[in-house]
Amino acid sequence: MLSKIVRTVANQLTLFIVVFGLYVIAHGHITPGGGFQGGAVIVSGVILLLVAFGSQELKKSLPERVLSIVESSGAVLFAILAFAGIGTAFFYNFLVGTPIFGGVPEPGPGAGDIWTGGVIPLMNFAVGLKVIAGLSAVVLAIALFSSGEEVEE
Amino acid sequence: MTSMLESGYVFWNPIIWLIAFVVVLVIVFFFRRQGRQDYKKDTAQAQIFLCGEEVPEAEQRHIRADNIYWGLFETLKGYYDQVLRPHTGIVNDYILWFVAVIAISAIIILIAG
Amino acid sequence: MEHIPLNFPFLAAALLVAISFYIIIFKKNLIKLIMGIAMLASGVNLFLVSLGYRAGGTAPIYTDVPEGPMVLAVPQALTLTSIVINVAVLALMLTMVIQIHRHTGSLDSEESRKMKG
Amino acid sequence: MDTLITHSSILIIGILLLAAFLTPLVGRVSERARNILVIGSLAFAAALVFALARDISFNGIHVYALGASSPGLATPEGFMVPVRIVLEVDGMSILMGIIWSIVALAATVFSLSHMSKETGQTRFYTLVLLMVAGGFGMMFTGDLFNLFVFLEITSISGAALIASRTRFADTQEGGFKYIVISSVASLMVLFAIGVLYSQYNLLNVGALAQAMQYTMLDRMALVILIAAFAMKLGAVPVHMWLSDAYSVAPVSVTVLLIAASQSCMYALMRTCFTLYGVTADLTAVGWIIIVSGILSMFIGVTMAIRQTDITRLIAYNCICESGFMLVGIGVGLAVLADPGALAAYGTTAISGAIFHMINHALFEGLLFLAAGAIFYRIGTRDLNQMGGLGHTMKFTAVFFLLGALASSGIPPFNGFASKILIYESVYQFSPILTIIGIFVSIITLAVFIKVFFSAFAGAPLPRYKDVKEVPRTMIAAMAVLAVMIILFGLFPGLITDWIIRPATDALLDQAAYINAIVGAIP
Repeated sequence: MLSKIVRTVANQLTLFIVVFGLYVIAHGHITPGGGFQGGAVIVSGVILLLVAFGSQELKKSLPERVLSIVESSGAVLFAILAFAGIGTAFFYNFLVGTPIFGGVPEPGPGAGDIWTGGVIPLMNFAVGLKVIAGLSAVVLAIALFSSGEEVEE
Repeated sequence: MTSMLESGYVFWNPIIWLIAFVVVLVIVFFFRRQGRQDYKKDTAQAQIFLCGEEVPEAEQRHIRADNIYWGLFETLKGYYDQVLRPHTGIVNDYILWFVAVIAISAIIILIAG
Repeated sequence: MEHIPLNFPFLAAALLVAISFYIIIFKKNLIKLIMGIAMLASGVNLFLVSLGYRAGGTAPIYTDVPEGPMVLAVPQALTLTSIVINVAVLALMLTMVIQIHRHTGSLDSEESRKMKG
Repeated sequence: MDTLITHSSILIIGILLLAAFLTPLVGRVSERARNILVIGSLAFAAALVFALARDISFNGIHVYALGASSPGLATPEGFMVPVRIVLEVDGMSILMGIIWSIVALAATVFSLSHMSKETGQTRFYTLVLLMVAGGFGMMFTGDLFNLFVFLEITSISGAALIASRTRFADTQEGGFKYIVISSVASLMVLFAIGVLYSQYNLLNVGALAQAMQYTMLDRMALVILIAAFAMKLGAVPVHMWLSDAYSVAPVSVTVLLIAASQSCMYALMRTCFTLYGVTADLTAVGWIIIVSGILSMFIGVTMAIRQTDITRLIAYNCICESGFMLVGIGVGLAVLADPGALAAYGTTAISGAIFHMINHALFEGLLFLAAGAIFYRIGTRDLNQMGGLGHTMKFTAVFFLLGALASSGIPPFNGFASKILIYESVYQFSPILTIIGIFVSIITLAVFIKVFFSAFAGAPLPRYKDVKEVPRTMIAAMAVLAVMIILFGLFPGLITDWIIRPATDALLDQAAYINAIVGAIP
């Protein structure tokens, strides 16, 4: 655990990092980025906390059980979204034309409309959930491992 | 026939083979029946005879895997010394072999193929 | 490929791949080996990205783009997928190295060869 | 039912992935429900594979475009080339799918008991399902990039499974070697894909095969692809990782790894026959593969006879058996450009190799499962510690003997049926290859005599007095494979007519593969 100044600053900065990560996830279908990138940005905030507070402290607020459940539900959500289009074809974008993310953007240069993309933004969120939980678990596990502690199965 | 396998020159039919096998088995069994009938279970006849010596325990009697084929390995010592040399168990060497395979087959295919 | 002004990206990718193969083959430290594999992945990724480059092209995003050519989007998608996969591979390798170090107390690949022959 | 068949190729992969993601959630609730989910999803996938196989035999190549407005629409109007992720399943792919589904089901049923003492079983089954899904993906995919993705999925989950028993030091070493080898091989595959993409702007196998010019860069890509897949399938001289990884993994995982190696063999065949095919003169490639196969046979068997670790011995035997397949494929490739020789013996060589692939998965699977049964009861893999186990583990001994006889090519088991096809056809190509093959088969028998003698035969050892037969699920898993070995051995003609011949024809018919993709405009 580092000094109080570092911990306070890390606490404040993490908020901004998480907001930026959520921005990258939410705009995944119209700007560079997406679920994985945004998730990785958020996990960098987790790593900041890990450095500032140490793995023992972080383990209490991010228990392995919760991470595992969130990760699985993100993956299941993604798979369900893919399966939902099976009436036409697997991964079929069935939301196009519906009120939810249903806008069809004009081809060619134009202002980005966030209300487009069909299932793609939703899938970005699912992937984001999975990446946040999965990468946090990986980072935490490696930190705990290298500090010499047994990680419970 | 469902079990016939033809390769163009010969044929292979396991059913015919099985019939032949059973016939041979019957003949073997017939010859075996010609042998002596006075074998009795649970007598000294069923015990191990080792030139009158005391028979060692099962633990000592057992031929271990190391001892099987030792003559073969003794004879082929030169061959095994050569074959064991690349099997170093170091992961770096495995990649070295991979690069070597790419290099050699690249030379062959780029020139010959 | 006349759109590409210079072959620099390809040269850089080739250099990265060559250096990483040197590292993977000759460095016996397992952590250095993993770094070599990470470099190999970067080299291959750089190669893929530079395949899709068009001179003067803009990013392949349909949002406020100026007129003109766009770089190819497919190689970028491939690269992203490859990066994601490599994150998983590297994480798995590191955990295994930690376990190897726990069991043998060494990071040398010559020490961790219980199995040979 | 028709809808199910239309979507079956993606459902096989999708259901397994969904089940893999659900397993951690269900595993928290109840172990029993988790096991039912795992076995149920694998059985469902297997049923779909057989339904799809039946459909392919009637209707030809099955094409599925993900996210298209109609599943068969690989090349939509206004596009010159196939877009989207395309799955293309022909006779060869579905044969590999059949192998995978049988092997995966047997391995998972076996691990129900075999892994029951281990911790972290939920993760184990998640990874098993991911690996099986990745394998199916490799076999069914129609484009090169997804081949890479699924190859990596299979490798990562396979490495994690090898290292899953973290309390042993050697499992970590084996897993690490496996992941290093597979990640380097996969990255080189990706590099080769990039080289191909740079020239044709295509990733689809069918479309690439149509556009293939066989330039210098194409040759370079071919070399890298062959070397990478050869490393992943464990051909000499890049085979050393195989014995390290196979010998330490839990045996049910080893069985899956064998099938994963088979799918790399499939990828090698797909690359040579479909992607490059008749455009290129593959005689040199064929000879390289033949030499590698001969080396695999010889070095594999001579190293096997030396081992005292039972799983390591069988792993070297795996290398030896894959040498037979490589020789068959190599002969087929070497005469690919010569229609007369191809008809006379080339086709037979390839079908012998393909038949040997399915047999190899069955009998090596059985051998490994029997070895795992021994490990389950006595807790060691060292042959020197074993002896007299046949008195108490009768079923295991019989199953091991069956696998050993099939592997050494003793009639009337399935190994003989496929080996005679290879011998016969290769003899007409070059007699010396057949002589080496028969010689290697004989030494294989000697290898297994060594194992059988030191492990099962002999007087019962006092320290193994209390050893019992393994639980019923493990026997059931071995029995499934054993019954298939006997059936395949007794009715080889039926098997070749039903699945081997269509697979060979599909592999050699490059035009049909291309047409199914490029000409698929409804």
